[in-house]
Amino acid sequence: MPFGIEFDDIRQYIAPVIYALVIVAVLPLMAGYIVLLERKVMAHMQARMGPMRVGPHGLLQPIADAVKLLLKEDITPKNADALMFWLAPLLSVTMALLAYAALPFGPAFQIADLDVGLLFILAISSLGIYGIVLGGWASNSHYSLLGALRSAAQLVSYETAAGLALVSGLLLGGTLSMKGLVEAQDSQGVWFIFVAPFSFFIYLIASIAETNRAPFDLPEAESELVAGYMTEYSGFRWSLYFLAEYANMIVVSGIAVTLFLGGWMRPLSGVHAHIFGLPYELLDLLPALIFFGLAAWCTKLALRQGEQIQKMVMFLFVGLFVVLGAAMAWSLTSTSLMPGIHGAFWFIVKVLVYLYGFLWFRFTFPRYRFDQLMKLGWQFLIPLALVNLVMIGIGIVLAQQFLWPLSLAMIAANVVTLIVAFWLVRQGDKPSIVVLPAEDELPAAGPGEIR
Amino acid sequence: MLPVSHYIYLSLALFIIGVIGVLTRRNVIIILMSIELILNAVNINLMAFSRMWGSVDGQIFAIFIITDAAAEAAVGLGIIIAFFRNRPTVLADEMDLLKW
Amino acid sequence: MPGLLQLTLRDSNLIMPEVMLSFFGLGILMTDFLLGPREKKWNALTALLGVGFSGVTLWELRPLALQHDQRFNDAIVIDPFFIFFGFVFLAATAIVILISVRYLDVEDEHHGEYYALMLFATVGMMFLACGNDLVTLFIALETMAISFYVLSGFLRRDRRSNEAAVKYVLLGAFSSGILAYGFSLLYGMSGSTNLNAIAESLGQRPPGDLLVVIAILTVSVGVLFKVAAVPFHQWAPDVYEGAPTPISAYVSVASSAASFALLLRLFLGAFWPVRADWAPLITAVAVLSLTLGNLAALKQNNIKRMLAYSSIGHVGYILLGLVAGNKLGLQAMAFYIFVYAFFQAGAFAIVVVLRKKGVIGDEIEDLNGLIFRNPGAAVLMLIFLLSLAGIPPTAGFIGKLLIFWALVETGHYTLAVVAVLYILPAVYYYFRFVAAMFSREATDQRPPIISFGQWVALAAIVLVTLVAGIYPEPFLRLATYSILTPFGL
Amino acid sequence: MMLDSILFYFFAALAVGSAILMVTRRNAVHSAVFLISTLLAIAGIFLQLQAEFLFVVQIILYVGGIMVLFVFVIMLVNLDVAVRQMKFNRQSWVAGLLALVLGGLAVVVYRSGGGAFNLMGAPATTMPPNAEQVGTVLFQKYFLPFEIASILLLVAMIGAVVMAKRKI
Repeated sequence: MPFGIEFDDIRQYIAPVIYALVIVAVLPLMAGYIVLLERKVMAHMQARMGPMRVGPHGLLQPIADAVKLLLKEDITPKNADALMFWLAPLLSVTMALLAYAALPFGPAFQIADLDVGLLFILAISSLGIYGIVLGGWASNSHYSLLGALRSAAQLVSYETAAGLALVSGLLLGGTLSMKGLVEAQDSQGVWFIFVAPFSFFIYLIASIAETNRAPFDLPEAESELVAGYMTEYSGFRWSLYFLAEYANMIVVSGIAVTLFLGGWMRPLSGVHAHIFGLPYELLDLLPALIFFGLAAWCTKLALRQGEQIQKMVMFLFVGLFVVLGAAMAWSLTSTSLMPGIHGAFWFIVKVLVYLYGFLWFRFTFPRYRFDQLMKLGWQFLIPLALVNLVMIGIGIVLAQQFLWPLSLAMIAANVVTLIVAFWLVRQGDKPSIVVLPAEDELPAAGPGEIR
Repeated sequence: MLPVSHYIYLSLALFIIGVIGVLTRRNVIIILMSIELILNAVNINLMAFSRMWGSVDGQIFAIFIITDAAAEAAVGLGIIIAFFRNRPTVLADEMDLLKW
Repeated sequence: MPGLLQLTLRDSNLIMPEVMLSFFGLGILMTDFLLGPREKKWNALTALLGVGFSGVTLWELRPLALQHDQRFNDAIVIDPFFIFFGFVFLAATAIVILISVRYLDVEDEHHGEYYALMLFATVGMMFLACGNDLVTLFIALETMAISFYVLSGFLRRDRRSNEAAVKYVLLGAFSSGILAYGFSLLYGMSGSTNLNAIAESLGQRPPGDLLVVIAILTVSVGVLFKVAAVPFHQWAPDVYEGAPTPISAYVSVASSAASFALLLRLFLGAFWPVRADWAPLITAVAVLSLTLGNLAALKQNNIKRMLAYSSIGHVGYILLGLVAGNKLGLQAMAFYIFVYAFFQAGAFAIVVVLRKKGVIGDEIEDLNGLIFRNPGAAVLMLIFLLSLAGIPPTAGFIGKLLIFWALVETGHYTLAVVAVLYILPAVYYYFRFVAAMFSREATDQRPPIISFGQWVALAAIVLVTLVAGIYPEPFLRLATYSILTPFGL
Repeated sequence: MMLDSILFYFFAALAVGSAILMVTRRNAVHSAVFLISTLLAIAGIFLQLQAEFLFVVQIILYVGGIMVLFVFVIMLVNLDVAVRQMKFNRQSWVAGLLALVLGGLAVVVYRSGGGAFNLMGAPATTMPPNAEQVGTVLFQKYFLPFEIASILLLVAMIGAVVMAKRKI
């Protein structure tokens, strides 16, 4: 039957399409609000207020920014390679979005549960580099190209460390499917961060580097390279890069959450507390309470707004939170819907926590120098990841073949890794020598003069 | 599944394009890329045969070929960089210190 | 299927020679940075030790070899063929290590990586000789080839070396690609990567099956590229000339011996049932190699380049043994490959000796008056050139003689006559160099110095060259044992 | 079934088209981009052949690894000069013609096969999910080549460092 459609097909084909549409629709909004969050966090860390004008506490700032970006003039430099200049941001954002295909937001909310899900995400996100490299090259500018080369080197280096860290998670889970990994953590009753803390740690650092975030934002270091590979971009294409960057942040957070932080599982999922004779677990009430609390807060803010339109928008938010809270509360009564909706909630909360870590790092650490970055990657993270991987392998063999308790085996394994980590840090303490590239090693600028 | 012959023709086409690339281009980096194309043609063959025989042997052979391609690319590009340092050209027929 | 651990423990002694080489290779890499710039020659000692241990473990494998032991799921086969070629590779490696030490000192490029890469290349060659599986063969071939790409470009500041490496890597990778294409077709026809299974399924195909022809054609192109047979020889002269001289020796001796091991494994093992399909191809290639190699060598003034072209001619002779295809022919092939490894290395060793500060030592003028400057070197060079030209009482003569006999025995009279005739140009171009050594005034009075290591290597080489030339009997028996028994011919 | 062939023809056309463009582009970066497109199309073919693991390996290793290296080196190596020069060498048409003739010959051979080829035979209908199977076979049957490959990669690593580093 070539084109005959049956009910199962609808579940099979239509649901993923709807998920995909939802993701594509929501993602820019989410990116915008993460930016707002970033600015707010930065402001508060620096003891100032951040965006306050557009909407209460700047809540509508992202929308204003988006409008501004879309209305900006889109400039293509004269000597740029037109095709690549056009293709690069597109590539970036496409690859960032593609990776969502295998990300499990909840037990039921996943576009495709691929057999090789994790590898697929890794593969797709490794393609994102072309957006940066080609964009930097096509701009035909020294700053852009330097940013692109840095980025290529950085991404390739840190991909290795990240991959090695993820492999230890795979060893523990015994599957490549993203869904299977969460289920493995469910059945083993422990998040893998507690079993393999070093893997999580390594992945955390490597994922920051892979998304070109501070303190590893050398490809776009504004004080050195203007804006790196994005120097020549403006308007809509620039916003595509921007979107890709934030989409990628969410992807790496999603991977980390799935692999190390129990995915969609509720924290303390082993604790079953029922008080007041309620048929629901106490901790499952939490999401609904959070949303109702947010709604109350927004109401308070809304009443204080002077402008009529701002008031309306704030009430919109109140309505949104009430609806979400009601959904959370209502889903408690349905055993079939509860895991899905609550799973998605917890997943997103965990992603936000991870992202908060990103923001925190950005405003806490100074930017690395390029050779320091490479040294950290090659001489600290990769050796540590290798040792960690071997130790976790040994731990698993001890647990499975020699029937040690898993906790004991893993503690032993991690202690060894810790010792190695200290040793590596001591090795790295020696002063480093900066070798500047010789004159003739500086790369040529982009596609050249002639077109 | 489609007949294996489809895949063999596809692979042959890529193989021939790769060979033409190796034989006609002057830029050594593009020659190396054409060689990658040849290896990919081989991989398509292996994958189709693997499917045909219902065993994964061919896929494993393909993994080894990809490994080899990686090694060759790394060494080949390293050698090209070493060459480029001493003499800034990447054109095959300007490498004339030794007669071809 | 047994578990991984049991598999490894049970079979690991079979790959001991290779394990030893890898182990010492890694050891060199790890100890290299402890050594100061003046102490780098100790790396050579480590490498020699590795070769020695590998040789001992290889010798230990003899009892297993008679049982045709196939392990690692038939990925390798331990047979006399492997033992024979293993020793050829080890001998070549040892000789090249011995002649390299002083050369690298002169070039000021003494690094541990050089020796480590040589050992890893030898690992590749060893697996090439014992591989019984397309995957093993391919990956082993590439291990060897990639080591050679790097080694031939090892003098990074020398533009000729750079150029040689670029050409080698491009053509080598190209040929590997073609070879892999052939391998994929073989897999497609038999559904297995094992050579025995391939031989079986090739035998079941109708004679003259075009698919078999294509597979064999592509595989042959790949392999003939590696042995530098015409018309796939273009890389050889350039690489031989540009590479560091010890590496030229290594490529021309060990790499071509290993490629011949691969060729024999494939043609005597997998392709033997469809002999009729490839015999004309090999004949044509052999005759072309003889012709082009010997004629192009006539006007070369560079010794390394001359040796490259003449080695193409020698490849032609060796292939003629396969053309004859009878017992004597194969025996002659094995004998030729064995002794050729020695005297070809010897000729290169003398070129290495001529290298000193400011003189590469590979032009014909550099040989001028060698007899007055260093009589020992001159006499040794004379012996090697005689052997290369095929003049008694040297090993080269016996090798050529056996080939002619085999051709006559199988009724290839024309080929035999052609092969004999090509000795004439060979004698001419080799004697141009002999004449330079013995009858010309020395242009450069400084006598070349032969280091102790080089003396050891030269002594071993000249011993084999002369003994095999005067009393070839044991070598012939070795050849029978190693080539004929494994393939049941 | 129909979807299957649509996918195949789409990817095949993409692969061949990009391959041709790759060989004919003057600019090496463009060539690289078209090669990447070919590689992705080939990955698609792998997926269509139900070799999920190889699909992912192809993307991670080839596109995400090897080609990044190529692009990196192309950018490092000054190509301004090359862009202005002839892109094909002088005897190119001879070589190209030769290759085409050989290719045509091969097509004829493949076509004329008929009974002689059992390659046209009906293939297995489905492959089992294959990441685990590939792993098992790789570490059992092809354990030795796997080990040799580690030496190969070590050699490549040493080689790349020796060649590309200014001072060792």
